[in-house]
Amino acid sequence: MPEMIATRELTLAQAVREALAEEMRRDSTVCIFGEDVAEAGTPFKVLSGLVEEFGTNRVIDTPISEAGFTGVAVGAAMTGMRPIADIMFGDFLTLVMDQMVNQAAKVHYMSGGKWKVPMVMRTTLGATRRSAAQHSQSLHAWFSHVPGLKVVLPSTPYDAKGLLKTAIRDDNPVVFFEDKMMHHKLKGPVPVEEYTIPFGVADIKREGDDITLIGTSSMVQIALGAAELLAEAGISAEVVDPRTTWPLDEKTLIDSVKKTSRAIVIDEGYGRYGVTSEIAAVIAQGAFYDLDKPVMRMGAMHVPIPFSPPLEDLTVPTEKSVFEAAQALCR
Amino acid sequence: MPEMIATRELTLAQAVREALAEEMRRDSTVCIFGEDVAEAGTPFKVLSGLVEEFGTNRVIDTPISEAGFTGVAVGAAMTGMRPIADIMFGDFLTLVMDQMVNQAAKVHYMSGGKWKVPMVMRTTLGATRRSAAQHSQSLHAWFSHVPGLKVVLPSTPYDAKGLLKTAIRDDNPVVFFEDKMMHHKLKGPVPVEEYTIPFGVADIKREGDDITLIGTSSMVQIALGAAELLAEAGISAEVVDPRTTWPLDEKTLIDSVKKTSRAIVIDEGYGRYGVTSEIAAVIAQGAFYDLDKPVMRMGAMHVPIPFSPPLEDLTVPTEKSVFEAAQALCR
Amino acid sequence: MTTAIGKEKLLRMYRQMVSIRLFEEQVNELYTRALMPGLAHLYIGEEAVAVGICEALRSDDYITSTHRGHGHCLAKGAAPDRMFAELLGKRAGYCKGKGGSMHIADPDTGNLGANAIVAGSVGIATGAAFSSKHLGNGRVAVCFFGEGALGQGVVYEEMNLAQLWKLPVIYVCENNLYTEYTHFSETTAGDILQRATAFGVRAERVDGQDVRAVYSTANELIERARRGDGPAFLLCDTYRYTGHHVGDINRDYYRAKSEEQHWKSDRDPIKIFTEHLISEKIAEQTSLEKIQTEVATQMKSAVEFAVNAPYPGAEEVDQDVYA
Amino acid sequence: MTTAIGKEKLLRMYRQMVSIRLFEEQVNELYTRALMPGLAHLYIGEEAVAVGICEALRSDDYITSTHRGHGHCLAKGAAPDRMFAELLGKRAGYCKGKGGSMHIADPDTGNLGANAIVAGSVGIATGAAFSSKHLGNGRVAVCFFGEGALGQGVVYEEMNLAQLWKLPVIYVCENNLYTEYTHFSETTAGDILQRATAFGVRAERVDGQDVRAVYSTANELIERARRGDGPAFLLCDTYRYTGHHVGDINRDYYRAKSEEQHWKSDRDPIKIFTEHLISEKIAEQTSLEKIQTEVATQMKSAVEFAVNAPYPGAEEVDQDVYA
Ligand SMILES: Cc1ncc(C[n+]2csc(CCOP(=O)(O)OP(=O)(O)O)c2C)c(N)n1
Ligand SMILES: Cc1ncc(C[n+]2csc(CCOP(=O)(O)OP(=O)(O)O)c2C)c(N)n1
Ligand SMILES: [Mg+2]
Ligand SMILES: [Mg+2]
Repeated sequence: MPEMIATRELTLAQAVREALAEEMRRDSTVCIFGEDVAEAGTPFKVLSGLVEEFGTNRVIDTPISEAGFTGVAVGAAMTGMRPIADIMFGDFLTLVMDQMVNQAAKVHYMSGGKWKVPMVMRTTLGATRRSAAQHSQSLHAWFSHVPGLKVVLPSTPYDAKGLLKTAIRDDNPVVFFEDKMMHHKLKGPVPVEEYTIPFGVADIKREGDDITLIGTSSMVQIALGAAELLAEAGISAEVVDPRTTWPLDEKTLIDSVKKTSRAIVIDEGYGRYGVTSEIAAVIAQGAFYDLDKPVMRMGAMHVPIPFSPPLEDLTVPTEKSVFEAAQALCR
Repeated sequence: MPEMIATRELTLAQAVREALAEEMRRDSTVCIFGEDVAEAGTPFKVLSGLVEEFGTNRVIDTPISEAGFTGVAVGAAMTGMRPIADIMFGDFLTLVMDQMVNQAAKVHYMSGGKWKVPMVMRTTLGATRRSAAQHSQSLHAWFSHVPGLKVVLPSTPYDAKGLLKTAIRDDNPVVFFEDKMMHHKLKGPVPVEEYTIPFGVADIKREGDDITLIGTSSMVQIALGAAELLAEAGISAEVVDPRTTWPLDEKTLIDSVKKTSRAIVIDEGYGRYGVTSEIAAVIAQGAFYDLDKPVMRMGAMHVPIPFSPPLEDLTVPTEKSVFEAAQALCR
Repeated sequence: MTTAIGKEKLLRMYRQMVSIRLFEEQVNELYTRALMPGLAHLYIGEEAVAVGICEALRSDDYITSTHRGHGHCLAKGAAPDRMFAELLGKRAGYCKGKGGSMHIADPDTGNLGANAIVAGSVGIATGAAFSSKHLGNGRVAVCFFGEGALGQGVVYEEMNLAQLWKLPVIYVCENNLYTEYTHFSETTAGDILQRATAFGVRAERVDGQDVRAVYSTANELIERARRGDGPAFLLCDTYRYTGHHVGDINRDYYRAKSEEQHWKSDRDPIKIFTEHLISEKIAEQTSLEKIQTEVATQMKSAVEFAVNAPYPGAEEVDQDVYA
Repeated sequence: MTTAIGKEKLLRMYRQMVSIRLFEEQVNELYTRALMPGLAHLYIGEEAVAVGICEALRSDDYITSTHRGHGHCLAKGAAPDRMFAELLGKRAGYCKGKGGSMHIADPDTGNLGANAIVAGSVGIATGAAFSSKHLGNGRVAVCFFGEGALGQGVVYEEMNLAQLWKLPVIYVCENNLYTEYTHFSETTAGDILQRATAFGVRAERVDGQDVRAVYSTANELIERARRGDGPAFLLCDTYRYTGHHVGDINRDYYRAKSEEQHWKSDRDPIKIFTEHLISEKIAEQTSLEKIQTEVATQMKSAVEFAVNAPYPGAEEVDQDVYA
């Protein structure tokens, strides 16, 4: 974030809401579809207040029809609107894959560039909420795999606001994942002035020399925590946040690892065939001659997320587990 | 394949049909749900003849309701049947993600191991059929990402038969991908005697010393073709086929690369955040100290599959492109 | 129309309804005392639906349930102690603590599982009915869901399949007027019963606060299905007294206190049933109170069992992923 | 009920129906001569549906189409030469060759795109109607689909939304009796019209072989939607004369030759319309023949154009992925 700018501390939820409100004021074609998005402001209370300002014609409560209202969003996007489809829990993305992957992602290409689909899908990821296997998944890898979509994973209130505004203005379908545990727990400075953040530009959240910790979404916070612990242990960790998995800023990731020669990729999706795989493969190739140790990957354990708290806590990377892994790698 | 056994040449489709027929004879709880699976024997004519032997109570034409009949398969599997759900084009998997991922994959774990879901989803992958963007995708990476599922990618008639029989007998949900271009074009020896092939055991399809070509599904055939060309150019390529992406036989893959010190991973799914990412990451880690060159990945180009033949042909790896990549890597 | 129900059965129904009510009150208590991880969706006010229907089922018949599933599971025969243990994530729970409130499952009572995906179990129930028909074991599958599930297209896919194949499945729609925080009239166009009859599925509507009415209608539809005459849809008018989940305390913005009060005073299923039992001289007030006391004691010790039960061990986290 | 239609309009309808017929015959020819990559699904026999409906639309109204989409696209105003070019994967095609037969799309004629996913465009059409209402531009969206699409749950989700929000969208169900190789009675329980009325959606059924009847009913429903009175469902009884796709030659196992013959001889939409035009003295045989000849010439040169047109260049393969 640039220095010398007036800022306030906002939660992630407040930053998201502010981005939405600003864009809705700026552009009357922006509207929101979702379950309990209006008076309830979503179960996560992220949208509270929007319906009061913009009315029920633009903040639109839907039936429990994820495929249905996503389809409407796709069609509306093609015909002059900039809709935002709100998928409460990322786990329900299973219901919109056809609309997003066979339709939204392909319309522009299949039509030879004639139709565009400027829509945003806002949804959540992340475990440790004691919500069990069907309300805890982080399925962003699926979308990152699909050409035609862009995928955004903000890790701070600042990034969330700037990236969401970019997403709304983008002429392509964008899937925007918010960690539901960060909504109200994570606070950070957000400028008073308007700003946007371009896609495909990784952000170095902390500089360091000995090891690169690449994190996404809430795992950036985990990485930053681990970096603190590492600093105490005399290890200087660089924390890099790609911010968008597609487009992916390979260069910044590779350059960091070229400098540090060690890397851990941390993402809350499943490790297997997921985001850590891609980023690890990109680095292993791009920094091949500079790596001192194999790139390490830390994702969710390859199990459905258990309900029982002591079990659930074992399934996701923690500051401690990242710290220990990094320490071992730097030995 | 073991030597000294009586074999015949079968197409992939015939091998699949034989596996189904044998298992349906053996076990009366095996049944098939799908669109036009009965009298039509599917549009790919893979199931021709089965309804005549097993009747319409076991080879069951459904409405065009992929989510609906997959849901039925999940419930039937929990309660005493061993259903096979037939999803005509792999692209329609977008419609069954909830049934497969939120239900089938998680039932066993969520119930503390009490309910089981012994079902198979048979579907297709692969491009170059001039079927355009919504009928050409290879979406197996999505399923490989999800704990609770197993994912099978046969590359020969022999493997298809043995792996499908294993899939049907497995007590877990298994997703079985057949390359639709191999159904009738690919022939190979299949033993007369019954056999099964265990999951998680990679097969070395051709031995070699200079480079490892890891292929899946039809890309194994591409790799074998490339290996021929390489042999002519004096390069000895080993071709390894993991056969199942989950469970994944990491050891065989890594051991091969440790021997050859170079590797290309070839898969017809999108390269990004897909199967090539995972396998490349596994090898880059497991054979870190033995690799002479970065692991190379070749997947479908990151574009929706175009209809126009000259464009479509550019999007998938070919014998020639693999040959050239391998040659460059061995330079 | 109400068929005659024997006294023992009636008292059993009463006990079951009281069990569900008191179970849920304990759940709320556990939440309030911060002893329960996560959230839970209480079934208070809707007891007559689960009990009326499950009492019409055989023990080997199947049910599938929802996020608001405690009532269904108990009505189908689940034991409160193992239920509470599951809600607390303990090893002794029905799912070894891995499922939690929204995933109680139990082969012994034919419970195919509660489901946290709205309409997520409609396919499973239909599939169980398919097995039943194919294997000829005469079982019926009941699929419980809220009226919110009518927004999910898969419901219609399954009704079409069930009717085409004449499967013994009963789709029970509990219309408690709200999804999470939205009245059903804002999300439901047309007529609910017609959404079933359009697929040729036999559809009935019943007062979900009258356990005898629910039982009679369910009985008829279940026996019809068992005979091979195909699926049915049963719409039950009911109401949840409390929030969408235990944390949903301030509900003024989506429904009036007076509406809640009306249902509690005038439409309470336990009150209505109690009045019937007494006025028809099937039971006396004291014997009903005795049942209440017994159930209360049972619930207390069940909670105690669960609170004191151990968590699963760390080594269990990656067990049960594959069979 | 049929409203009076002017002569010019009637002749235009005739020309459009003939255009579709001859277009499709050329497609079959291209396939047979191995000049067309992949397959195509012919609309022959169903011409009256697309023409009757699209003639009732404004040029800025929207349509979405299906795998069997050539007829819809032509009826909405697409030019045959660029259609053929698309079918052959040529640069001059509507989608630069990237879409092919199943993905013709064209903003200039309000064509939001054909779709190779059964029911894949139901959401898109509903969304276009949403825009229309929100932006107040008075456009109506027509969503074409086959009766097979009734198997997809999303159709019901969209009808519910459209009715709740009173969107100007018309769902046109072309019941040509078969999905791929299965008769609709084996896949469709209950009553088709009721599947719409259950959601409060106004539903009508019309003889899909009678272009005037289709036009009149469509006109009424479209104007109703434009007025803001909400969505409608129009069931058109029709028949595809040829195979599911051009390669589906031997059809005996799923339908009788006599059935095909019946439709071709007694129910052909062009014949029926021709008889009307002549008997009502709107046109003479010769003037209709002249139209046929003109169209035939047009189609020939359109094919020629397409056959001779260049393929896209290799550098185009990764263009148009992102806007
Ligand atoms: C597919 C899906 N979408 C959304 C949700 C979030 N959600 C949980 S319960 C609920 C409301 C359900 O309403 P209803 O079906 O009427 O059941 P009730 O809670 O009233 O018993 C919603 C929207 C979900 N669990 N699954
Ligand atoms: C979701 C989906 N499932 C299956 C298919 C394969 N498929 C293509 S056309 C077709 C039959 C469609 O029948 P109908 O909707 O009646 O249209 P018609 O071909 O008769 O015009 C099927 C099953 C598909 N394209 N999409
Ligand atoms: Mg409800
Ligand atoms: Mg049809």
